[in-house]
Amino acid sequence: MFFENINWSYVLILPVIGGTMGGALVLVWWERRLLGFLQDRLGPNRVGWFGILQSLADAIKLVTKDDWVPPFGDRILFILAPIIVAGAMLMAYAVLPLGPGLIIADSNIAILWILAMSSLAVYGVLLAGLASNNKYSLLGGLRSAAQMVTYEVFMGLSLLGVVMLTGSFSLKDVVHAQEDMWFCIPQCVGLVIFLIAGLAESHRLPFDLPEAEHELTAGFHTEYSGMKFALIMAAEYLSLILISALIVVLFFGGWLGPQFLPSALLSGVLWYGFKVLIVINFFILLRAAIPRPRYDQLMSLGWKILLPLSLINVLITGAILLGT
Amino acid sequence: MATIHIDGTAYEAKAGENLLEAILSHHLDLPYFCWHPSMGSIGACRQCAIITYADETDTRGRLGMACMTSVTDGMRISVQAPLAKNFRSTVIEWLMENHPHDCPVCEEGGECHLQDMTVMTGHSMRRYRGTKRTWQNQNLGPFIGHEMNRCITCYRCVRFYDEYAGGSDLAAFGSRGRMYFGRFEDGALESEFAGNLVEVCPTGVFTDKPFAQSYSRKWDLQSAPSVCVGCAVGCNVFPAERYGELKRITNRYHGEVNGYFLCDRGRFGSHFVNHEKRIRHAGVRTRDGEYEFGDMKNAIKVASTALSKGAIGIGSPRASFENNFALRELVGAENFCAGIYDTELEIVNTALDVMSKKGIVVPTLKQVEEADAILVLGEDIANTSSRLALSVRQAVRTKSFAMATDANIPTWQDAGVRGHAQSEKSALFIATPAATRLDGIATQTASGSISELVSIGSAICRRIEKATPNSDDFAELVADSLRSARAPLIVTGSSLESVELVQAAANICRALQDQNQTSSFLFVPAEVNTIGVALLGGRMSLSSALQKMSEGHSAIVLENDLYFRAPATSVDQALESNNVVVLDTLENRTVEQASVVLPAATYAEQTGSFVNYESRAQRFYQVFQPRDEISPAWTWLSRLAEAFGTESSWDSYASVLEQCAERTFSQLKNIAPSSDYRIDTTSRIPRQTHRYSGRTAMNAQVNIHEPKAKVDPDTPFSYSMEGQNPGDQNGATIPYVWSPGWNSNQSVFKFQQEVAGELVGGDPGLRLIEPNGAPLEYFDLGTSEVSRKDGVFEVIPLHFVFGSDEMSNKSWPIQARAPAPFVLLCEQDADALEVKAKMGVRIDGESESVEIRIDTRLPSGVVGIPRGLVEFPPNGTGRVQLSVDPDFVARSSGDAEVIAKG
Amino acid sequence: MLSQIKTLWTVFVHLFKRNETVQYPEEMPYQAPRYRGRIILTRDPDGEERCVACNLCAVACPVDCIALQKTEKEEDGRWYPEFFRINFSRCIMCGLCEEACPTYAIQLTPDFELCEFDRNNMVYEKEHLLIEGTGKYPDYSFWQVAGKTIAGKDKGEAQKENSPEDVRSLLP
Amino acid sequence: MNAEAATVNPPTLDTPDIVRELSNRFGDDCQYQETVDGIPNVWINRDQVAEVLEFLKNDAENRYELMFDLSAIDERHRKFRADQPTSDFTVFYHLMSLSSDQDVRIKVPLRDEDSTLQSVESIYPVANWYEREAYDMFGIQFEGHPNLRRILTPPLWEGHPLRKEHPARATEMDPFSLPDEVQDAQQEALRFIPEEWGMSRSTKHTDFMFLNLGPNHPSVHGVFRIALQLDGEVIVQAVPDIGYHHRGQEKMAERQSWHTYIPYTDRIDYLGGVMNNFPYVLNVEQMAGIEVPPRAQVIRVMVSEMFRIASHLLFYGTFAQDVGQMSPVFYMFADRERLFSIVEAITGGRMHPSWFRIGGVCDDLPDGWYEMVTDFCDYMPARLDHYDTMALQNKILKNRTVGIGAYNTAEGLDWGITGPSLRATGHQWDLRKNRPYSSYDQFDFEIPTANNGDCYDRCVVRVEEIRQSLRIIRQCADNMPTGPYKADHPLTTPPAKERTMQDIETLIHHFLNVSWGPVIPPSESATLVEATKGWTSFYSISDGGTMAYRSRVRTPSFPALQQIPFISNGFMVADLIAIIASIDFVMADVDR
Repeated sequence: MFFENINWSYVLILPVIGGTMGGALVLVWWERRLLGFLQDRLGPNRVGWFGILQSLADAIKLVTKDDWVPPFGDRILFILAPIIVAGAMLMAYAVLPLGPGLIIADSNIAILWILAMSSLAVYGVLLAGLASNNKYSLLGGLRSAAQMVTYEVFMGLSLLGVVMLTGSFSLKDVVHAQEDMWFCIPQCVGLVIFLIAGLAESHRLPFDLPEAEHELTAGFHTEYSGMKFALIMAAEYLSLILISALIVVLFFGGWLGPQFLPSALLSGVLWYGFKVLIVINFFILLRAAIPRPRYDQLMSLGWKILLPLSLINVLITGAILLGT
Repeated sequence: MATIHIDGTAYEAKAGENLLEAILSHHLDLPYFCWHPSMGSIGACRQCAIITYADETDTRGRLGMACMTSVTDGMRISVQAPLAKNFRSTVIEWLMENHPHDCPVCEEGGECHLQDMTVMTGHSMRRYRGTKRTWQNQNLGPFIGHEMNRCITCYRCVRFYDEYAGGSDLAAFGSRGRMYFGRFEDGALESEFAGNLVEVCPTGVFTDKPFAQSYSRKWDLQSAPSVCVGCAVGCNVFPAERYGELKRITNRYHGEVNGYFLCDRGRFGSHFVNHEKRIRHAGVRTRDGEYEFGDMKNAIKVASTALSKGAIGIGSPRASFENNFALRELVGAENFCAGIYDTELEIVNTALDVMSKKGIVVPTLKQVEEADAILVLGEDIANTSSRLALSVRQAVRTKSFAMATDANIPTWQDAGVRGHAQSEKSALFIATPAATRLDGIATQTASGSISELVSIGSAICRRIEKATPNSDDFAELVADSLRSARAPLIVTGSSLESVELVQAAANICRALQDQNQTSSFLFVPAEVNTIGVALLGGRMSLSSALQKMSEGHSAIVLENDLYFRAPATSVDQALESNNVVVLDTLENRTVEQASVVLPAATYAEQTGSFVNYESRAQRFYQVFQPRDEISPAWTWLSRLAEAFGTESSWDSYASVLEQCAERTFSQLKNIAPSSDYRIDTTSRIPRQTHRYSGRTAMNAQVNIHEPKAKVDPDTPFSYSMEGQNPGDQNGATIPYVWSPGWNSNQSVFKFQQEVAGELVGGDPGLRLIEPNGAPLEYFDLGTSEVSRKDGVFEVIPLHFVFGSDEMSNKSWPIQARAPAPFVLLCEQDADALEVKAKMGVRIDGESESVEIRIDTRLPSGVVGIPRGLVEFPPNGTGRVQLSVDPDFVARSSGDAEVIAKG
Repeated sequence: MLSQIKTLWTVFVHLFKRNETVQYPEEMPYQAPRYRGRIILTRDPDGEERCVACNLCAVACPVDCIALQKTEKEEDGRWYPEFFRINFSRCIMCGLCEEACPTYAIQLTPDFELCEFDRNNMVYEKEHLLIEGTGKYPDYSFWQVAGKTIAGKDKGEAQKENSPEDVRSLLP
Repeated sequence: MNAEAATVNPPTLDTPDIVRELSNRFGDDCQYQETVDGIPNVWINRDQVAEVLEFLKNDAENRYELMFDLSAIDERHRKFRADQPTSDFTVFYHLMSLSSDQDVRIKVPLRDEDSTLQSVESIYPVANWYEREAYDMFGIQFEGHPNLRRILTPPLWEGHPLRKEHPARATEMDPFSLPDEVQDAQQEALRFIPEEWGMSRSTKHTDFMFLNLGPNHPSVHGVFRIALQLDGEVIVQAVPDIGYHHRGQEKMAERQSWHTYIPYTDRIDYLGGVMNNFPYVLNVEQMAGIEVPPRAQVIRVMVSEMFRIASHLLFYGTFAQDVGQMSPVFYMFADRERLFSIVEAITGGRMHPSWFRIGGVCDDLPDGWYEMVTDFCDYMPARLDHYDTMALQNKILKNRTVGIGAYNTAEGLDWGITGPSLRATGHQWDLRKNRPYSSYDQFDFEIPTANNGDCYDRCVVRVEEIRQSLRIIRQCADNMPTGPYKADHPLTTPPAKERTMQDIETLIHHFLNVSWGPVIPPSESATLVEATKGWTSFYSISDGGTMAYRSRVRTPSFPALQQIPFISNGFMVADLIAIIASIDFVMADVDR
């Protein structure tokens, strides 16, 4: 009885958690190495083969560090915040397809779920900023909230085109809908907007205003250290993977190979992974190259350009859909 | 007064004064070599070239030597004119032709007048590419190193050594480009002023040999103003330290006392500070006679029990005034003994009495040099206070200066003055038992046993009162000279241990007073603080103190080897009791028998005052902080007082001084500025030069962290490079002489008001007694008949500059120059004993035989026995028997000939 | 937008450039001969110590990190440092000591590996400083230029010296 | 000294115009003193300070727009000053008229017991901090100063460091320790109390936030603190706080010989390397009267320009980094490393070469220098173009920096801004052109300027300077004169080594100059150079000794930081970061 009711997809929970966390670790290393190569240096290359264990070593260090909570902060929220951040990010993975059929919960509102979860993560960030009771953290938290409000809006809007083309919020459907043509072509505007919004959402360098090292030292996580800091870091990289995966799924045909190649050439999972990796690398390149706009510039970019653009995109997509 | 214009600026100067001196007196820079403030000008080195202009319109001028020019009113000269500068630079270029490439391995480097002058003239490019003339060096004995190649032929060495100090074994040989300054053959320089060659030589030909052994550059030395402990003259010195070791002594200029020169006992006699036999820890003698070191508290406790038994305090003429005072306070004046033997104390007290009488002039050394008739009665000053003898040597030139002035020769014109005077000298009469090294310049000498000398004194006294016409008797000649002199001077001392001698000298002064003549009285005490300790007034004599000790009284002995003072037998008895606390610096026979030994600081390691022969109290300052448990005697006495529970304890030198000045002589507080004295109200005075090196490495092997420099609460000095030594501060607080561009001791002129004059901040020291008491009365001197017996000799105590002083005897360079033990006999007595010089003789009661030396002037029936070399007094009776030792083998000695050399 | 793409491209091309990293310590960076690192004491061409304990390095040292004491060995006439101590924890590698040295004894070498966990180990004594060779100046020998007599070189035997004058030929 | 003739010079016909102008207007109280640097020194009464400076700035025939320097001298131990009025302390004002290329040094004598004079902060805004510094270092009171408090030393410091009685060495004091109560007291003293700075905590509608930026913050380039009064992220008021990097460079100059101070100068602007040696050795050479041989001059120019490039590259990289662009700084460090390998080959040092000497440079150029230098000159321009595309032309970077932190020439001069930061306002004045030293007049190069004086322009000017420096370096390499690298002058320290090792005369000069130190004749001199960040000057006073009696180090970064509130109020925190990045300062250069 019981077994029949089990959705076997739940078996994936542990591998997904493990895999994404592990992936985040490897990604930390890879980002540092790639940044190194881009900057005419080597990056971490001492621990393990090509330095691959560097992140592990860092993780061990962070985990074994003194668990310090600022005496002037809100203790409970301070501890809760990173858990929320990381938890929300992990939850988002529940609906993310990792390959054909490889999905924990093939929800028909997957896109909404992901948007919701990433908003929740921002809530965690906000809490972290507040709980630290540090002015830099506070500013970081505030920026984060404002940034979320701004970018969440057209992040959703930018996806509407895809949703309209697919006719479903299910990511599996989105992928299947791209068998003829990847959405990156019809939805190129949506792609760019989503890319920017995704960057802002995962606060990576050009849009890392909530932490903006040069302005707010480390923004919302200034006071964090040890394991809690590790959780925040992990969440950042989870979010990077998530956004990259979403971009692949939404705009680059997920696990689908290019139409002109025999689909047997590479398994879907590998195609998927390959494409995600390219997007991740692009993000890393962005981080290496692009300066950080000012907070209000980012806001006006969002409200004054991206929001109208995404609305226009939705309108045009809608118009075309209606027209056909 | 005259006005001279130097490079367009007007300055005041004295008409007729030497122009070079006038320029330097204004602290302007002008290079020179051969000129020396004490020796005048000879115009040999051509270094002090200047341009003199005829009048305001003269723009070319005439090149001349400043040192050979007299100041005239309104004269115009230029020091900076290119012609003069070029000339000076060219002179240096010539001098440098043969100068070796030695600075890094030369002891003079960094304080070399030649270096300074080379830089001052700006000659930095060598054009001469030929070869250098070289010389072989000589071994000049343990004091002086010789490196002849460095010579620049300024002649200062021979002018000082031969002409100024009366030496005979250093000469200039050769002519023109081939000049050699040295002895006829290798051997120690005989003069006891040879050490001054180190400072007189403008380059590194003559160097301080003991210093070279453990050499440090001048900029690395820590020093403070101090006073020589070699004798009672109280010469001002700079002891210098590095790495906790006393490295050397140099002269500290004092216009009235030592001027520019020291004797070799002073210069080389301080290495006892580094002696391996220094007492470094407090020790308590256990029952088995061994000492237990390391438990300072116990030592204090044991020592303080001596106080509970009403201890006697035995002071010391070689301890500072303050240390003696501290002891006196601790034991009470009635239990305090000055630490000098009864006879000597009586002599000193007599002399002090005379010095305080109305009309008596006690001359400074500078005043001695101005005397034109001198009688030395009974004291071999060349050996007991050599620096005084050097001044007496200058005094006999007084006449030549008078003659020169009459002949319109400037007194600074050295060759002219000497040439004009030929062998004319002022009157100097010496009446001593044996020959002295001043005999050569004496007008006449007289010999005799002690009582005979007293008689001579009485005779002179009578002749002054009533002249005997046309007699060429010694006494008559002396009386005549003294009576007619402008500034007569009577010198006597305590070394013959005869109070009558001092009284006889005083009588002569008295007689001169009757003739309305100045009566200058110079009494030579034995040790550095003899006058001080006598002024402190111990009520107990040393003999009664020893007597009481042998009866079981406890005692505290302050820096005093009693065996040096009193007959060994009585000291032995006194020390037998087991409660004698000894504070001293070096192990000696007294220390060996003490129940508690406490390590006292030497003069270089503490601050205090000494009182010299003229009763001038002078402050000496701690040069460096001693290591281990060594600390100034007053600190030990203070701890004893504290342990015993008396009220007199002191927490700083300033507090000792405060009390001392209050209870003894208030001038003591004024002889040097107090500890809050600051330069320009802000800065301390540094003991280290501003370029002191190695601060962060000197002690790094022990502690990598540099410690805080100790703050000195007792003095205005700092133990670091921090502070200012500008040269115009109080004269007692000059820790070293240096001025930009003048790295050698020649920089001293920047510290003087005028060349060879008073220090800018005043010559330091104040007299504790001023002659303003009752009129001097005649002493009544009975005549005593001398009975003579064959084989029994009257003992005459002799003194020798190297060997008769307790402390300098422990200094290794002095030991190297000290002669082997000997006795002095006249030829007649030697013949009677059938002995000759260098043969051996045994003094009865002594185990070792000693060498015989023959003296030309010694009267028959007396034997001269040198203190310090032979245990003295041999038996305390004043008479000894001598027996010939046929098996005697002469021992090698530092220098044999000096003592008897006339 | 275009400027951003240009920027991305200019950074991207660096992926294909040789990296600048030197894999120290496996790979040693090139050090110029003049590089001012660890201080050594060198020897004369004849193998004897060059340092004559003249103290010029110590006094030229702005941070006063050099201390030494002069001594002499037996009767060879040379000056030596009895001890020679450099407190490297204070040294700023300014090179003034090398420049001040009149014998080329003290030299700075291109060895920069001077790290210790304990500051006390940064104190180098003569035995740590003295090397066997002549360092950067293979030919110079101070004692052949200086006029002082040393074992094996009497007066008049240094460079540009005449043989000593005969004192006995002089007039008194 | 009783030199009667050496009295104060009354103004005569051949005295400079400004002296006559001042004495005509302010009467005979103005006394004239000559110094070897040719700058007229005018002594005035302390009551006249404001009046005289007001006149000089606004009404004099030549307007003295720039207060270049203000500090004091503790005269109490000084011996050679017969040509000056007596004083315990002297406050001096170094004013410059760039329009007429004239300098004047106004001096005010003060007595120890009453060392008070008027503040001129309202006339020259830049005087504000300089007066605080003079108060901090000497205890001189400036009446009317709005905020006369310590600036370089901690608030609870005892004594005034540059007074002669204050010890120079730490070993004169107790070993450092920080018991809790002392730490608490020190921290309490550092507390930012807005009211003390004339600020309010809130208005009717807003509560302000006070944010402490620094002293440890990634973008303040060292240890620098700005207390910010924020309305949201908008800066209402900024209060810079300096002194965390203060090492007492000027005090050290008074305890090192003229020669052994050189390594310390390296550490003033630690990015400038030999550029710091430059004004110092020029200073000493001017006092000593040393003529530096042409080869040494050109070597000095070449190595200095290398350091200008190195410093500008670091500025450029961190500028981009501070606005969030991560990579350029790495490429520029790599370029800088190439430069350093040349510097290493030539000088043996890297950031602290201590390579200039009194009278020349330490050593001749090494074998192969020409190839190294020209290779670099060939390599670098393409890289600069590359960076132009990567950074300077980037729209985001432009958005972040154009129009931010702008000031015009007059404002710049008011605040004592010099060098590239002033040229970014369109003011074409470069010491290398306008007052050429060390043969700069022999070189063909341009003075880049920009117009807006904002963050972006400050960067553009510096980038262009790199190109000009490359031009100069190539000219140096191609036209390197032959001849000695050190002067023959006896005060050259140390003299040429080859001669030292063979010739006794030279050895003697070597011996004394490296040990006791060269004796520099009594004199005063200020020398200015166009350093990497603006004008650096040393104003040294020799009292005829082997050490400086006083050595005033005037650096460009110090006034630049003072200007921060003026140019950043109303901007956002992120703009402040861009402004700080564009100022191009190092804290060592500020605090000294």
